[in-house]
Amino acid sequence: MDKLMTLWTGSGLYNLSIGQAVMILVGLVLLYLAINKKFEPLLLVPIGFGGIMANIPEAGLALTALENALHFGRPEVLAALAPIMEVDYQMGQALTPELFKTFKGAIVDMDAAEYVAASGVATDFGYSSGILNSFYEVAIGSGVAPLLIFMGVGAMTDFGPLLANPKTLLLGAAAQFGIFATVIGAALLDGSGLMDFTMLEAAAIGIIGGADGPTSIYVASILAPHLLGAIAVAAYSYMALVPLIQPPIMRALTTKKEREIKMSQLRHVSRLEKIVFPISVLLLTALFLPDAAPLLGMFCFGNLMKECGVVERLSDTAQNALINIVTIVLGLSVGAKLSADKFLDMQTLGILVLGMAAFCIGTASGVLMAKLMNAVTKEPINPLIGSAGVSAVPMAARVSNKVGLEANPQNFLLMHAMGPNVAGVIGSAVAAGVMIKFLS
Amino acid sequence: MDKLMTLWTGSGLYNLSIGQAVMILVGLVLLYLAINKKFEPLLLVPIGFGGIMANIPEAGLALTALENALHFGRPEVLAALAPIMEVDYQMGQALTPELFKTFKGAIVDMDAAEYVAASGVATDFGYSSGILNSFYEVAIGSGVAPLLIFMGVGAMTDFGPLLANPKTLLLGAAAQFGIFATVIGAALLDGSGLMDFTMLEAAAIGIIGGADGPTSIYVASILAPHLLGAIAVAAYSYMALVPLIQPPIMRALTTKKEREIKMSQLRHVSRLEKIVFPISVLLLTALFLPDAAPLLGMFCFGNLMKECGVVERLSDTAQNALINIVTIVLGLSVGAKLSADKFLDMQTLGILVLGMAAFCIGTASGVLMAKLMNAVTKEPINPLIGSAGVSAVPMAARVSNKVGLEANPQNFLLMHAMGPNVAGVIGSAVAAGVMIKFLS
Amino acid sequence: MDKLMTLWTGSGLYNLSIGQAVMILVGLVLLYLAINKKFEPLLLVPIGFGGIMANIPEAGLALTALENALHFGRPEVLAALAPIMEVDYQMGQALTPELFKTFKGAIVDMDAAEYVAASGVATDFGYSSGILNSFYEVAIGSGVAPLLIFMGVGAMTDFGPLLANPKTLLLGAAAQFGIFATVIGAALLDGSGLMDFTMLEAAAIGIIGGADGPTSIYVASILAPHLLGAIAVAAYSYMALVPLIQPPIMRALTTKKEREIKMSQLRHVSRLEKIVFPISVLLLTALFLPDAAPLLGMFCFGNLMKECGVVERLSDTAQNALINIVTIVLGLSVGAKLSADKFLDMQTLGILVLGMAAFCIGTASGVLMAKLMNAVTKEPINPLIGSAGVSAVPMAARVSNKVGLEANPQNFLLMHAMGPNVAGVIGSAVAAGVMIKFLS
Amino acid sequence: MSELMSGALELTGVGMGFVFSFLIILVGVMVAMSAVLTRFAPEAPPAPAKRRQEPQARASAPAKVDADTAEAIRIAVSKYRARHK
Amino acid sequence: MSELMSGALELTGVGMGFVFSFLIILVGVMVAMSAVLTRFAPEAPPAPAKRRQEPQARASAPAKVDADTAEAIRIAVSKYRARHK
Amino acid sequence: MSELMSGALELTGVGMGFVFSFLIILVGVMVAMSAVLTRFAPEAPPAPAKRRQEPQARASAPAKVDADTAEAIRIAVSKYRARHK
Ligand code: NA
Ligand code: NA
Ligand code: NA
Repeated sequence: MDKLMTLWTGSGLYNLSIGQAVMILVGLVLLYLAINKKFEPLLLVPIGFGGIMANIPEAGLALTALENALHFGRPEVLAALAPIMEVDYQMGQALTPELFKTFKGAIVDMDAAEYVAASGVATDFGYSSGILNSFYEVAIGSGVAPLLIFMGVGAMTDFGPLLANPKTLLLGAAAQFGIFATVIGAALLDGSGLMDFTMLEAAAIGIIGGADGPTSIYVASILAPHLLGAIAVAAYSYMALVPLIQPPIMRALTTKKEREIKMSQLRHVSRLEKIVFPISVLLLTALFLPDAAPLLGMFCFGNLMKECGVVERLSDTAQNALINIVTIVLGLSVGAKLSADKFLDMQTLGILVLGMAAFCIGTASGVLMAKLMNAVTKEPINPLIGSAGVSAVPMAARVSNKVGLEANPQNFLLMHAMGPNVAGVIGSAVAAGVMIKFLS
Repeated sequence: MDKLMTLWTGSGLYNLSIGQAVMILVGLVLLYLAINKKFEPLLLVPIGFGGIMANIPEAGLALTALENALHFGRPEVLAALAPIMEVDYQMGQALTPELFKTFKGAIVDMDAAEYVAASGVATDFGYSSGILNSFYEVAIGSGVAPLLIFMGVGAMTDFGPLLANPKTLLLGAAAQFGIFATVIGAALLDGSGLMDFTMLEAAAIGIIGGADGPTSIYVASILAPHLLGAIAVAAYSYMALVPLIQPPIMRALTTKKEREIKMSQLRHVSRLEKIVFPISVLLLTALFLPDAAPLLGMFCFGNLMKECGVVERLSDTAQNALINIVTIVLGLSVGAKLSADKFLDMQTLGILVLGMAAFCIGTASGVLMAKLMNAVTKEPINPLIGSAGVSAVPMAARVSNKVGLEANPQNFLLMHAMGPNVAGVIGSAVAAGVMIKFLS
Repeated sequence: MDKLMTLWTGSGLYNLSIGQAVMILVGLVLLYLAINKKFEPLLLVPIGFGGIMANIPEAGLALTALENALHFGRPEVLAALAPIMEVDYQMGQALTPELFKTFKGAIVDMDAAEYVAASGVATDFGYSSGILNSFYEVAIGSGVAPLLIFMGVGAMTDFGPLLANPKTLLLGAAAQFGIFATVIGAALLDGSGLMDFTMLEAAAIGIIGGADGPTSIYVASILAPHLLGAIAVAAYSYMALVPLIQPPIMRALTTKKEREIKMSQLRHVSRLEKIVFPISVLLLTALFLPDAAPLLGMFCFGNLMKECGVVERLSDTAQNALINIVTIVLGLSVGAKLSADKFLDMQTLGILVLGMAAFCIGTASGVLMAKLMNAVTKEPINPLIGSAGVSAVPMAARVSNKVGLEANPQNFLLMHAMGPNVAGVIGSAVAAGVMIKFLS
Repeated sequence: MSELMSGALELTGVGMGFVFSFLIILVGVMVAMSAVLTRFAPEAPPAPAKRRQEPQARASAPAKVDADTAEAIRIAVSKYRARHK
Repeated sequence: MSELMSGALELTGVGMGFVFSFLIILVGVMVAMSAVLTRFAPEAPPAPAKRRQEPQARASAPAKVDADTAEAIRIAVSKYRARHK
Repeated sequence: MSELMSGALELTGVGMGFVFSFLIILVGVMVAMSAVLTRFAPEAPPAPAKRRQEPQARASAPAKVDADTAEAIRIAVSKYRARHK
């Protein structure tokens, strides 16, 4: 009878909080979008599933050993932790919700040595960190996973179209205005009193506008790890929505005549140029923005492996086994940040609104920049390829192509849009470097 | 001359203990069984080889830095460790075997902080942990490896036959009686005074009857890590012996007429059902048994990746590169637990006997449950598929098929047996969750 | 304006030291050799790229959290570190270059506990370790990466030719004289006063003569981690230069008649012999040289997986996904050791000279040993296959074949040279074990 | 009865009870789910079902081709062999 | 104006400025690089270029075969079907 | 003689001695092993040997098919080309 009672009081049904129930629903919605609507399934399937796992009551899969110890809150454990965490508690004192709040608040106030000591006490009492938390520490806490994915993306990227028409880099630059406009938007929202954002949070949200998953996750993990779940979900969801978000903006900002502009065929790019390009980007990064070196360095390394032609087996592995393994672990890790107390917050709403704004502004900036360049330079640019500057590779380039075909069924813009498309990846990484430089 | 002497006194031949020699033989036998008799070679080749490596004298491949420091037992090292480990020793004191025993016993008595400090001292004196120990910590100590393998197994499992005939789940439930009967058996053995078992050890041994390698290793690593080597070896060996163990029991408990029962063809199962199934299992786990969430969660995640059809590249990697890498590391890690002082013990004998009993009882329970269901329900069930409920996928299902064909050469039971077969995997994971809930 | 200033003073251009500029050039040269000259590109592409990344000013990609904290040298951070690191510094004191030198020197003097505490302080102040440093710790600091690569190499190695003609093992033994002669050479250089070497450094340099990348890296990481970058670069560069280095020596030491010697066809080797061989080597290692157990154990494990024929999927993964992933991480990790202050040193020059000498002496020893064996035994050996004993698999065997064909266009030595070639791998691992035994 | 034995018996009772309860609930859920899905999201009859799977069938496409290919090859090979025997 | 807003504006100014500067420099480097490479390391005309790539074309070779194979198979299959309809 | 030099010489002596001893023992073991295996576990003559390997030849099976396939395809392709030239 005793054991039956334990089973019941330890069951999920008995302990399920409303927040957890809502987050499990959110996880199911993400799975639905990923599987049925094909919203970036490679990331959203693991994220959605991880989100459900993270919200299983009592399982503590997304918690550290210390958090698990506090969650169960046995008096002797709390008494052992109190002096280390500098919380005023003695054995026998009432276990009020305020007390638990104080303990949980004390986690972030500890320095590294105290944290190690407190975790040791939790371990001594038999608590261990959940599997999703372990994944998070290894994959995102160390910063390794987004960089390895970026390396794999580099190994899949062809810079040929960009090298054939270098000035499309400027379109990739302009589209980054979405990022910074969002930071201003966050400041406005904060000023309005609707919700609070710090500068760090505003910057981490802005990077959603970069439309690059790994860059968003990398920046969020450094500047605002508590928002990582919402930021990653927003970033990947909006990337999947690019075909819905962009076309109206593109049509609104261009005339039919502009959309019909035919661009001259791209010149052939030699293998040597493709090899030298990633090295050039790395050297420029080294000279001008060391803070972007982890992101751009790994990206260029992947691309060099692809282009140099002498390490196919490494390039293949970077594009397949390695990136797949890291994606599985990264997705589950992001899911670990979808716990109710971190996600069900007014801030998440703000993130969703601002992220959408970032995408729209970035798209518009890219298109307007193309029109500006048309006014200045001779060789005509179809402004529809400007929207591809937000990256979201290769979806945004395909959107440019599709809207172009609507205006002129003979006008194939895909290859021309790939230039600003990959330029957007570099542009976002540079913007990320600037933010990390000033804010971290 | 000096150096030659060092070479000789440091050689394996000079230091080989009888226990190590025996364990090396055990490793060779495992390799023989794996390679020549095809006993679950994917696990037993690495386990056997790891077992030999773990018993190389003086190499300390399976020891931690601290254990290595104690093994070599230099007086200055012992003197530095004594205060931390609370052992009464001073420089110059005689290095008796009792002293070393005291030191080794003190390892488990330390709390986390003391353990870190003692390990630091060992590192300061130049000792490091062996490669197999490093593998063990990363793969099993963290709990990650069995879960990743379970994810891969999930990605290889087809729940179609189970979905087509849900009531065969009950066969998978009944077969778990082998697990709990073994716990009772361990209690009996303990009561007989032949060998000692704690409740934790009894439970960890019982799970062998689940006939699922990753589940056994996961449970053993939590409840009784010191028995992990013997438990894993028993689990995989008996799984390989299923074609020998099960048929006599199956024949003894059934009449020829029962064995000839033809089952109606399985209905078609839609893709959507297969997608919803792993999510349903996850949600039920969340509601009723959070302690089974790591095992069942990762298993269902693997299966969802397989069935959802939108993340083939992740599913492929989970079934190939990832599970293979983890299997190599896990196998060597298990081998690390095959050291003489942990394996050559009466308990191991008990584990082998009880593990075998668990398999037999599980087989019998499954068959008898099928007969009971036949007595109660209309649609006839061939009791031979009940034995497949122990899991040991897909070996046990093939055994059902083979014994069925003996009775009636037209009676193909394979697909019908796959239902209870995969049900057994879920059943064992649930049983594992119950045990972890009450005992850890 | 303030922020612009920060950008400029934080840029690479502003901070670039001459040493870093030189090392970036070295990295570019390595990439050129790897890509254009096909110098062991699988390793030298990652090493070269990692070398450039490691020398990006201010990015600190190859530094630990503590080193990064010291590099930026904020007074409050130094003040917090001073008592732990036992450096005499108080807030407000002038930040002289000597002070920084004292701090950096104090890193190696700390014991494990102090190091953890100091790293914790660095973390508290927001510093983290660079990505290349993380890779280094995981891959090389733990010793895991070279061992996993060695396992993969084992899974790619065919011992058939060696088993068919066991006495060619002696050629692989003789060629190891290059290793030890180099140690003597280092002692001579040290005695000459041109540069300083310790015994540990001399041994780590000597192992370059073993012509096995993973062995060199493994030994260097244990005996002289500060020289690892130069040693790895020298080892792989010279392995790539084998076709240039060896032929003149081979021709000088042999007569035309000797080079024309035809060897009898190799006998067929049974599958069982190939299975028993790696187990035999493991057992001999266990009995006679436990210190070589990590290297030879993992090597033999890989080979057993290949030959046993029952674990193809593990063997495939060991030869592909796993070894490729580890190679990427290992290469970047080695690059992390190509920082200016460690590489731009007279010692590096010594390493390059001695490494070259090691190759030459090893080649000569192998050839001379073959001539000696011809004088003693009946069955004739073409002395050209002796040079293959340095390993550098399979390049050195191909060189033997090519030089042989020059002398006699009908004389195919490739398979005969594969015997000493793989024997050289075992020989170097044994030599490595002896060095680790006496020096670590 | 020893403490271990009573613990073992209790664990067996609770454990088997829970395993059966859990799996019986799962049977119920599966039956209900299948009923609901068959009713509200019936799978199209075989032919259209095939069509529905096509968009994402890239991975399995080769398998399909393989079936045809295999036949074609079997024929080609047998012809070739017949001619070269 | 709040501190956050002024910070945001400053970040926007510096950030966009830097992004544009960096990418404009990169444009320059790319143009210069292409000019230099075209001048000093011109790629051989198409045909030899193909030949140069062949040594490492192993990976893409199957794809090429596939094109032929596909045609061969398409024909074989259609014949087979025609005969067995 | 410096300490380093004497250490180096000693290491060389012990090291080369050990390397040779180890590999000579290994030669002995290999010869003995081959003799034992040839005597007590002789490999069946080529043909049966092939048969013995078959059970686990799944991995290499495709390669075999490929040989046949290749021929079939080569013929099909050449026919196709001949017809379409
Ligand atoms: Na972007
Ligand atoms: Na089971
Ligand atoms: Na060698």
